[in-house]
Amino acid sequence: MDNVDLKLFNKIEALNPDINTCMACGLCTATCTAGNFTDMSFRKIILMLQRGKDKEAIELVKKCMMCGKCMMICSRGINTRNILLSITRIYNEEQNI
Amino acid sequence: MIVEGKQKIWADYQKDIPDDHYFYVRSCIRQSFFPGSEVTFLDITRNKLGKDFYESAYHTTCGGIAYHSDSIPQETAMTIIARQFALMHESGYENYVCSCITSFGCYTETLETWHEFPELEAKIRQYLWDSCKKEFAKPKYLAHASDIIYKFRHEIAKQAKYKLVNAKTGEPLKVVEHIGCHYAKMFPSKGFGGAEYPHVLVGMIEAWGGEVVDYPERRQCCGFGFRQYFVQANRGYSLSNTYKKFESMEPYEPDLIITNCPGCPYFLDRWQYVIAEQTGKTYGKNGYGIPALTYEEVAGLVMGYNPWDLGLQMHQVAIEPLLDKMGIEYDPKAKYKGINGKDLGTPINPINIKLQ
Amino acid sequence: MNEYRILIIGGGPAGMETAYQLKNLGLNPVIIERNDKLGGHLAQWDRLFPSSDSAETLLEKLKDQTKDIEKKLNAKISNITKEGNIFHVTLSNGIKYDAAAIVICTGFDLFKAEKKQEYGYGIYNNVITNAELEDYFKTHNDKRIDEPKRIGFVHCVGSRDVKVNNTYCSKVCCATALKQACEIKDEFPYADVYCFYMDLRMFGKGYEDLYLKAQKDFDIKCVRGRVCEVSENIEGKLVIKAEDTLLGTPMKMTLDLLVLMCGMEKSKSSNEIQKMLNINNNEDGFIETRDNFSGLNLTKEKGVFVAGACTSPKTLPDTIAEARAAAMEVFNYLKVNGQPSLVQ
Amino acid sequence: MRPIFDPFVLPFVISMTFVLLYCIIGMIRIIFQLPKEDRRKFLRSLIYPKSALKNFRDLVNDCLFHTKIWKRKPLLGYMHMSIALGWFMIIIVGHFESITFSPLRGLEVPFMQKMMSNLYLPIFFRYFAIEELSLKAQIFSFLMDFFLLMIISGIFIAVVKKKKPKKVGMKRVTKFGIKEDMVRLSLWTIFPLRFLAESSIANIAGGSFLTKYLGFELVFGGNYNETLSMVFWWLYSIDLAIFMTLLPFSRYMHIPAEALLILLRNAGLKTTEPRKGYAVAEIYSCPSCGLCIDVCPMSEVKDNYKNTAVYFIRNIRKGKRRRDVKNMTEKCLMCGKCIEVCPLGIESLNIKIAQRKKTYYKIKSDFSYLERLQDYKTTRPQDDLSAHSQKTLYFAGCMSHLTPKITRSMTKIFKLANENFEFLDADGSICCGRPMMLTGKINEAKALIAKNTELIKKSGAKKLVLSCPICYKVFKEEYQLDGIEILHHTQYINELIENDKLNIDRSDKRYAYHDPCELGRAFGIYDEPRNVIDNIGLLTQGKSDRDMSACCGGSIGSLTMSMEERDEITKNTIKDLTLNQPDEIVTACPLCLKTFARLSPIEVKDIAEIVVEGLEG
Repeated sequence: MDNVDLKLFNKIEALNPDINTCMACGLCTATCTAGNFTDMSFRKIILMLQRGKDKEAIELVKKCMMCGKCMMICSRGINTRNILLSITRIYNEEQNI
Repeated sequence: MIVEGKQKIWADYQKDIPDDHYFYVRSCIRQSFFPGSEVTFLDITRNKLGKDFYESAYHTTCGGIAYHSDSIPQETAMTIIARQFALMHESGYENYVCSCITSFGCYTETLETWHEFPELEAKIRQYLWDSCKKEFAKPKYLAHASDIIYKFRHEIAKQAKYKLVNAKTGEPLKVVEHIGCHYAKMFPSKGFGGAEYPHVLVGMIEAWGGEVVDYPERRQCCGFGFRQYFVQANRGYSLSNTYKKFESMEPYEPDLIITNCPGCPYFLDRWQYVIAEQTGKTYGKNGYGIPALTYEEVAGLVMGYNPWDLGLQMHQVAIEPLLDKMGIEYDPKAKYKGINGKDLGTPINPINIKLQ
Repeated sequence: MNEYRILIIGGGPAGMETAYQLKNLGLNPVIIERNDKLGGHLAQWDRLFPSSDSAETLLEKLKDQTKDIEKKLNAKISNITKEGNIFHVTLSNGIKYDAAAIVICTGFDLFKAEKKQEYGYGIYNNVITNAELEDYFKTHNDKRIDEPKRIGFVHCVGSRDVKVNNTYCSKVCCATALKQACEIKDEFPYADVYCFYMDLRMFGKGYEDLYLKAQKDFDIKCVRGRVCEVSENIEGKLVIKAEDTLLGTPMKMTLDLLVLMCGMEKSKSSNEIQKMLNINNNEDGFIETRDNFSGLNLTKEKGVFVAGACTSPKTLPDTIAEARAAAMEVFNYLKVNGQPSLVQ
Repeated sequence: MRPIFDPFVLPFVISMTFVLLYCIIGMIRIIFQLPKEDRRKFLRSLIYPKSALKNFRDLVNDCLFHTKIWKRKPLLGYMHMSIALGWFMIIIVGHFESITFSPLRGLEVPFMQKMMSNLYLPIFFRYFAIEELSLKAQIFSFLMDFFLLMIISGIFIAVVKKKKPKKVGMKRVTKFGIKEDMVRLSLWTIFPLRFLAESSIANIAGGSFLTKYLGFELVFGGNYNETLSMVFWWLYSIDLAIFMTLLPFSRYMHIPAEALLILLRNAGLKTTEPRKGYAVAEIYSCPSCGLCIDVCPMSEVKDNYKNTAVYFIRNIRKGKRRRDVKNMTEKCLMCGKCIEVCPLGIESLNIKIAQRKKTYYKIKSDFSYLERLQDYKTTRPQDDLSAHSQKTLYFAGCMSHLTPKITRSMTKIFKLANENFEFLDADGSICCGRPMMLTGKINEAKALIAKNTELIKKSGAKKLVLSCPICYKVFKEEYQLDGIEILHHTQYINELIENDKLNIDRSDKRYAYHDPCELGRAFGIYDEPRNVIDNIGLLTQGKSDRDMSACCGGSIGSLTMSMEERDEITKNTIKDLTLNQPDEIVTACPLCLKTFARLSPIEVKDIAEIVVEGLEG
């Protein structure tokens, strides 16, 4: 974890401070529409970004259909959809090797 | 680092072992890895310390490698071990010492299992009788060869010609100690100093003037885990283990690595060559590696044995920088001479790591 | 006239509260405390979870409730013999009591962190325990804590761990950890604070809000994974290893300060007393109660009662509630088969 | 003989030419910014008689009589009509008057002079004209005075509105800068000055009841003072000049802009670019009247005023503060109430969607995993396609899976009405694409829509029932499902009741119905749900419903709204709905259901549920 660069994650955190209140209960992943067809998991995306595994997280983010079910069900009231949107805006596919 | 904290732990894990009359059992691969070690051990204990270390020609090894690689069931290994005990019993000894760490692990495990399940011991007793008509008796004391050297480290220090000290600057050498996992990790109470900070090699280093290096990956495996190395697919895993250790000890710039197990010195030594070839990186100064020796070789060096008799030329990593540091005279040309002086041919230097 | 008394062994919150309630019930308890002052562990704490109220005020409240109750400080029990319903007790300073009932409130000891060798308590400089951190909050002089940039809290040290023979959960360390995490983040706002947990057991009133507040306002990062070992790198910083089990990947991290949340063990001080009264421990090593539901304050031995953390790990509210229950049990016991004269 | 030119007209003439040029260039620029086929459509709409007639009717209705404002706030309606219509008539009548009694009659006048006079003569006619006693002249001056009076009365109400908006029925009014105040002041003073100017010369130029008798006799005490009159004429011209020059940069730009907007809208154009073409016309037509502030559900939270539509359009128009525009675009709930209430019908939502489309998303979605999906695992065994065709398809959509009460009630309704139906996405579906469109990722949404269309077409059904208005909107607008009738489940149940396939026994339960934004405002489906509820129990009236129904607060339209703000909106909407003590709140959208259920003191049910309760008794 020492040489993990969280610069981009801190930007996401600034835009949506409630990302920190995620307690990884997995409701969002369970109800995910895309999760029905793929291994999409929003819970994992947050964790991967916190641990610097941006590439794998982006792979998952690309599968999201933005349907908002995760936001409807999140037990901590996190604005999941806007976090996903911010990720697609702030993170970059090629840039991080 | 609070040293008193460690001493308190070491105090909890002292074991008393007798100081004489041992039945010595060799390792199955140590002669081929570093032939000088076991010979030096017997020479030191018998001639230098005048102890009675009997070695029976009929003894085999513990079968641990096969047991740990799942090629033989535990009962077979136990029967082999029972036969060893029978040989000890027949030659009239009660104290049993083995030279290999894994064997020490197997013997301890067998004795502990028998202790918990006496009916298993009776079964093995039956197996032994059926197979080779021998009766065995459990050893009164079980020790590892490094325990012996540890116990007599001060006598060795007294007879020592050299110290683990840099002859020119007088500073103690920075020595990394690596304990074989089967020594105390399985049965902490069976090793000097417990599992976390075993004292058996630390004791030697401090007795002979060196300074112990305590790096983060101190307890990481050396890479010779049976399932890592013997299974072809996992070999890369074995190399990455060793690499992780060296990366972690690098900032401390150690001069020497002392080990007490057959596999550890071999892998810490050989893999340095592979790491140098793959990454072009050596951990010693100007192209040399960090010599990885067994405790018997270090004891021999300290007591003034000729390095080539100790078989130090068998090591991948050149020993010359260490010898110069300790101020030991040696004849560089005699490095690759046979006993009768015949030239065995000098191997060429690998690209990234020097042999001489 | 040798008036029969009720002996309260242990002057911590449990002992004080039981004595106070017995006093209210018109009985005449006496508190035996082996240290030189009352309060037990509570005296060491600075603030209490979940809302960081000051421990001092609670301690003072409990203390001054017992101001006119007979107390014997620096006193240990040297001998107890039972004769019919009466216990003849002699203290280490020679004083003798005839007690109609004994209430054991010996409380708990914190798990000795050095027993968990792999965490390197007592071996590495910057590894401290929750008690030491609490003491730091009180006194602010602990040279090991100076401007740490990265702080780690290890939960369940000495609890839920068969390798140290404590398989039970100590109940209070999760809430304490988050409380202390918020307090230390308050102290060093630029530090990153990590909590390494298995399950965050925030079960009590206001605990979940503490958890949410810790995440939201104090940016405490909770990692689900138990720290397996700690070592020291060349600069003296701590390198910890753990697996982020939610992600299934191992992780290594350098910390400036590591706080071990030590769990509770039954206080050793009650062992000889238990021998004298032949009361044994349950498999968790705490004093065995008559049953797990209604007999939590009773033991097998008639006339011997228990209260507080000596029977199982307890939070302060539990302890106080149980102390009151114990007082009631003693009162009923004395009314039924104790000395009627004792009870007005 | 009265002079035919006087320098005081110059300020007016210059500013008038400037304004006319500005507007014409602006119009041309907008038309050129339109995409090609839109432009052709627009030009054609001007020539076609039917659309030309509609244009004329709308122009008169909206620009002059302001019928839309009358509908909402009558007093405000009169104010606008009086000023707009009055001013328009004054110009028209003024022109006729100046043509019939033109002082230039019979004079040789250079062409330039003639042209310029056409500009200033009708405005300053009284200065150049001599009183004519013929009946025609009298009628003209009477009309001029009458319209002048009408405008002044409108201005009077405008002043009252400014001081005490409550009286005029406006809770909150937009805040303005000094520039706007200056322009407003100049507008207010134009016609009083004209009155003074015309009255001061009434004895020579004549006038009617207002200027001649009231103005000249009373105000000027019957004596004519040359210099004083000149002063007023100068003031009148300068004031007009100020107003005209500042007009394009003030909110009064909406006067000319609205006309263009109506023409564009009648040609059926829509916003495609946030800052070009149709959107520019809309932006300039916004009079910043502030009607949209009151209705916007966001303004439940005090500091959200600044995010309402009027400020959004003002920020775009100013071109500065891109960051604020972006934040506003993302915060808006997309409920459409501001469009409903806007007297000019400015569709700020489309501008916001166009703005969202502009956001640069570095990571593109990849739905390649959808290729593998051949069909939805329908509940019924796969029978041949022909039997399929009579089937009614029920597509629940993502969110309905979180409200199983709806899907279960719907299946019961289908069964009880023994319809030949199929629950298409019983086992999870692809998202309908609407939420994706709301984020501005149009192509990704198209990918989802394409796949869904393929799957639905494959089932060969004739009728598709949706239980979620969000899906309904995208199915209706974006999907090409020709031959398949798309119905929201409220419409479908209503149909079933009408051809009495469901016999529900009424109870005396009181229900409050909440119109989902995307169902009511978007498609005008107000009556079917109410008709269904009438068959089940008593329908109580909410504080604001039908096209003014408040958003439930849970809308996925808003990207960045926080939980707390949404709660405020939800609580307020619940308060509105439970005005007349209903027993239960009825919704027709899974998202509204879940949002209300969290905070509502009384039961919240979907319309399908109460139908089932009615059926099973």
